[in-house]
Amino acid sequence: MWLKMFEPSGPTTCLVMKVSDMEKELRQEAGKLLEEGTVDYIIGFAPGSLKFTTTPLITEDIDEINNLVINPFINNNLAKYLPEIPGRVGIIAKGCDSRSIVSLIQDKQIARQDIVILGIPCSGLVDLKKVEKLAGKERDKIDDIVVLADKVCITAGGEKKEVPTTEVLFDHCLGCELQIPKEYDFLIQEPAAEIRDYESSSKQIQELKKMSPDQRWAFWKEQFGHCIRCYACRQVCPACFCERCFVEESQPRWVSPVSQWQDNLIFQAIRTIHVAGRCTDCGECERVCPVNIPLRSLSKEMYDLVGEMFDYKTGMDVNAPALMTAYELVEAEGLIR
Amino acid sequence: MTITQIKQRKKDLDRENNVYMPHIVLVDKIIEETPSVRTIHFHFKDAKLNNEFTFESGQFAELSIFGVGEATFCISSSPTRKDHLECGINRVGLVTNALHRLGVGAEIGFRGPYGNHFPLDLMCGKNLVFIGGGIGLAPLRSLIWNVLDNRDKYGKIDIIYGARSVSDLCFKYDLDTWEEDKTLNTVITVDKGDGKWRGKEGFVSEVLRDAAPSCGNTIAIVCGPPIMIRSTFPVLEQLGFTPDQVITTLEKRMKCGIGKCGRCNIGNLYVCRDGPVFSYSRIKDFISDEY
Amino acid sequence: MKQNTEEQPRIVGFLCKWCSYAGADLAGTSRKKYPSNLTVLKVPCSGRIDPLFVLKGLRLGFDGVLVSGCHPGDCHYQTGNYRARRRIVVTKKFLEYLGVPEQRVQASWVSASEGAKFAQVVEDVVENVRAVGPNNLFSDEG
Amino acid sequence: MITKKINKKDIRKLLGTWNQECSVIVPTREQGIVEMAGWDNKDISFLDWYRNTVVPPKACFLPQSEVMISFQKKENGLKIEVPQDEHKQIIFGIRPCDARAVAIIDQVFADTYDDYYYSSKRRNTLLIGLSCSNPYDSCFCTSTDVNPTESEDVDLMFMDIGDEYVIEEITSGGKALLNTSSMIKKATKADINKAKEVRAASVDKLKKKVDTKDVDRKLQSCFNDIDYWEQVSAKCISCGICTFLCPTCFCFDINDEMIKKHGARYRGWDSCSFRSYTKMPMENPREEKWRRVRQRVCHKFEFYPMNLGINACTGCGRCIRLCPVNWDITQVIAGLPGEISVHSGK
Repeated sequence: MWLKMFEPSGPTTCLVMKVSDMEKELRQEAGKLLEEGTVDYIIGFAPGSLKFTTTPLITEDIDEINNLVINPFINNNLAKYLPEIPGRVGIIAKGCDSRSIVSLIQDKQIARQDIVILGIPCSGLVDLKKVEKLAGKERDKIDDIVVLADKVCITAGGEKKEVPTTEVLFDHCLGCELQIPKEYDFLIQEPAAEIRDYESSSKQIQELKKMSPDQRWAFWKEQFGHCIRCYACRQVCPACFCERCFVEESQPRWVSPVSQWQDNLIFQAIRTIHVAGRCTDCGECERVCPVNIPLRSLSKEMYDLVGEMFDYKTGMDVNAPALMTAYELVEAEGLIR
Repeated sequence: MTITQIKQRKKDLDRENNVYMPHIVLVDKIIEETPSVRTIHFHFKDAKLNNEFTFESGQFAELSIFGVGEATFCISSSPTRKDHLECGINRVGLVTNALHRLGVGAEIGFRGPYGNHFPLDLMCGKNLVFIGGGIGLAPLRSLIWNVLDNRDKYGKIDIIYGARSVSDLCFKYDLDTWEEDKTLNTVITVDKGDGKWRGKEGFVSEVLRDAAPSCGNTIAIVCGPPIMIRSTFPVLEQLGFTPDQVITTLEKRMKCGIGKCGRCNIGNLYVCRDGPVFSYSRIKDFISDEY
Repeated sequence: MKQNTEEQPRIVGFLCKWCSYAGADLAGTSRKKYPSNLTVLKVPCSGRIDPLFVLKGLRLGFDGVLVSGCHPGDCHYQTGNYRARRRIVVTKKFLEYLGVPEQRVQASWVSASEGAKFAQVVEDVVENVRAVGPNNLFSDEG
Repeated sequence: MITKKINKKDIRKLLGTWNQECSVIVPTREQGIVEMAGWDNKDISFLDWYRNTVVPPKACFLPQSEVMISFQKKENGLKIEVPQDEHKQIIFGIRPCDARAVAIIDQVFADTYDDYYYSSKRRNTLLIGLSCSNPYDSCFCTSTDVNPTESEDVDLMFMDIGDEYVIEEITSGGKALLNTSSMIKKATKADINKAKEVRAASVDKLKKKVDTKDVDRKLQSCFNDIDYWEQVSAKCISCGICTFLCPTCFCFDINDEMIKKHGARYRGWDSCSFRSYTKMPMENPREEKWRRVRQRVCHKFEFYPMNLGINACTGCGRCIRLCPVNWDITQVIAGLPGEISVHSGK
């Protein structure tokens, strides 16, 4: 009930996903699960308290099911919550979320039979930072964002602007590899629009690779000077499920808890390596960073690295072993003498 | 809640003194109490400070090893015995492990004393029951010696002390002295004795119930691990003690020791600034929940 | 283990106790000469080597890091080094991407009988690391 | 009381004069992050784009990390030094919500023991407020007793009335800053009337409201309502954004570090959202997430007012705007069960 206090004005139309029909179907299915007692909780998205935002909805209350929404702002990777919620859980999953869920199952953090996956097709999510830049106005000063398959109309301060959809979607969405969940118990049957731009999806990585090692190091040094060590990147990441993170260890103290660029960089570098093979390139770490560190340029590189070296795609197959628990007799030749 | 109120409360910001700067103390002596607890005796490097330094039973200090860190310890020696200071150190973390590696003569940092102290004026003329568990004897010991050094000011004294096992009993030399002292009633218990143990067995709360000290004109002082504190309060209540008659000293994670860094609160009370000594009546509402 | 604080460049080596460490021993007992720049840390298995060790070594000012274990197939614990291999190559590649010169982090398989190989590996590592100069990665200047 | 005014065109010159005597700190944008940083002596474009900083101005007094004591291993023992920082600074452009927050933290650091590191910076700083007429949709300062165009917590208060700023002189230190300058004119009656209009309009722009009356009492009565706290904390991910970027959160951690022969004792921000915050070797009094969420809300609206007489929230809205999961403190406050519904302790 307390979600309804603020009525944010969401996007008026959205043709990329036939939203209202999908929402109806989803609510029906989720409601049934709760009602029949198949699950104890439903995890999904509800309208946020601010314009163009959504918020995770974790509920056992059937009355709240009508708050479930689907729109191009359902950013969070809800798989994050699965290990901490007891009982059987019904979870609304976009393609990338479903990969994280599968990865958690592969890592034995959750059991497949405890999870009911309600898959939804996803054509990509809107990156508000990009919209703000295009509109020249901050989020709360934008009146409307209408997302169509080929173009997006942004209305702000009486001005209307039309741009190709590729210009407002998150970078990681432009490189999406799974729009419709492969692993699901219920799927909303609706095709997703293929909106891709692989080149801009990893543009910064390509630029970094053109630099010399010294220049790259200087780049990251500068970036991690901004880091405030709020650990939002770690906390929001479904792959970071350790009970106790190495940064909290004091004996030995691997990384200083003091925020200085050296230790900030080590923290993030190790975090990225530790989630190798678990990272699904959902882009949450970069989205939540309050100081805009391009974290995806680290995680995506790692994602590509394990993809190339071990021909491994995270979260595509529940029965496959997790990357770091498996091996081939001959692989990665030439790197170790 | 207006801004004028803020200004009234705002104190002079111009004092020069840096409370975070530790004094240097030298380790005189190390006593291994149990496999994981040692007591260190120390004095200030600065002779002047040695004379001027005063504290009260129940107060604590921040000991530090430069380059390793700071940790909080209560002062376990009595203010009535001035030749040196003592702290009991349980080896559990980064700093305490480093303190366990020190030898005699080492220089460490000391800042304090901080916090409030046991209300000696309130205890004066009353019967006292000391209830301690494990390393929780350290703050009590400061008070017990303080009281024993002024024995005639107090009535009947009971000491009930327990530890997990015989080898976990701290300050055995003191326990022996107290057991021999005919003006005290000392009961020592262990959760589970070894073959040679001839004292009591069982939890402190159970032994307390059996000993059943009278609540008339009596104050009970409790210190030990949270689980012991939690189980002792109901027994004291059964024995007729009112919450005002029960005093405890609490331990929480602390960093600054002076009410600023934020983490040691129980409700609106900061253990470092408003405590560590509390009457049970003051913390009753929070204690079951967050301690 | 005597820690070497004098020779430049300084290298820290994480050696698996069953193979590489024994290999280092053999190099010693058979009087093979190799540079004394190496500070050796013994680990139970190359599978124990966390990427943290590598970065911590660099953070503490070592100019290079060597990790070494049994040859694939020879692991005392059957599969430890296979798993280590994935982790090590990922770490190596990723640090390169961050801007750590590849010479600073090196890996090798050395068995207990390869004293000569061990000496050669150390010699090569020292030479490679010397070529990229002292480790200023974590200094505030520059 | 508004007494003076200055033409907008003269602001650069005014800041320039000040910058000769002490460092002038202004809102600065780097990589899309706005924070208070040293002024480059030229650029005053922030007057056009600046709404509020991401990193609150508390960072000027309680930096994200600072050296408390530095040590150096020498042959004859340890050399210990305390960094001295007595440089004078002016923070230009602080918003009334953040200025109130500074006044709130001032109390903590002056309480009982004076905090050397905080107060040595604080006492050498003058705050110059800038009225706010473009609030975010997450701002709710009018609900926490802050007026977006007025402040008593600064030394000078500037208010935008179009081509000019009218100025309130709050402290003698602030007054002295204006004495030396010929650009400062006397405010006319018309200016003051204009200011009144702007004030009313600015207050009107704050649409987000929450009733903070009786919150402390409500919190007291639902302290043990575990269902409520579990429900509202469910989506929290326990990161440190809301606390680190809160202008009134002051919790810190102290840590030592030693690499080779050099080391230091650092102090840095800490957050009650972190599980490690209260962790002790044997147990953790706030292990569960709902306890940590409860601590944050209760500290702001119950414990702080109990101890120091004022709510420790100024409605700046940062924690709402920046939260990765849109955890909205106003909803939690508004949703508090009205009357006592106490559950048994554990």
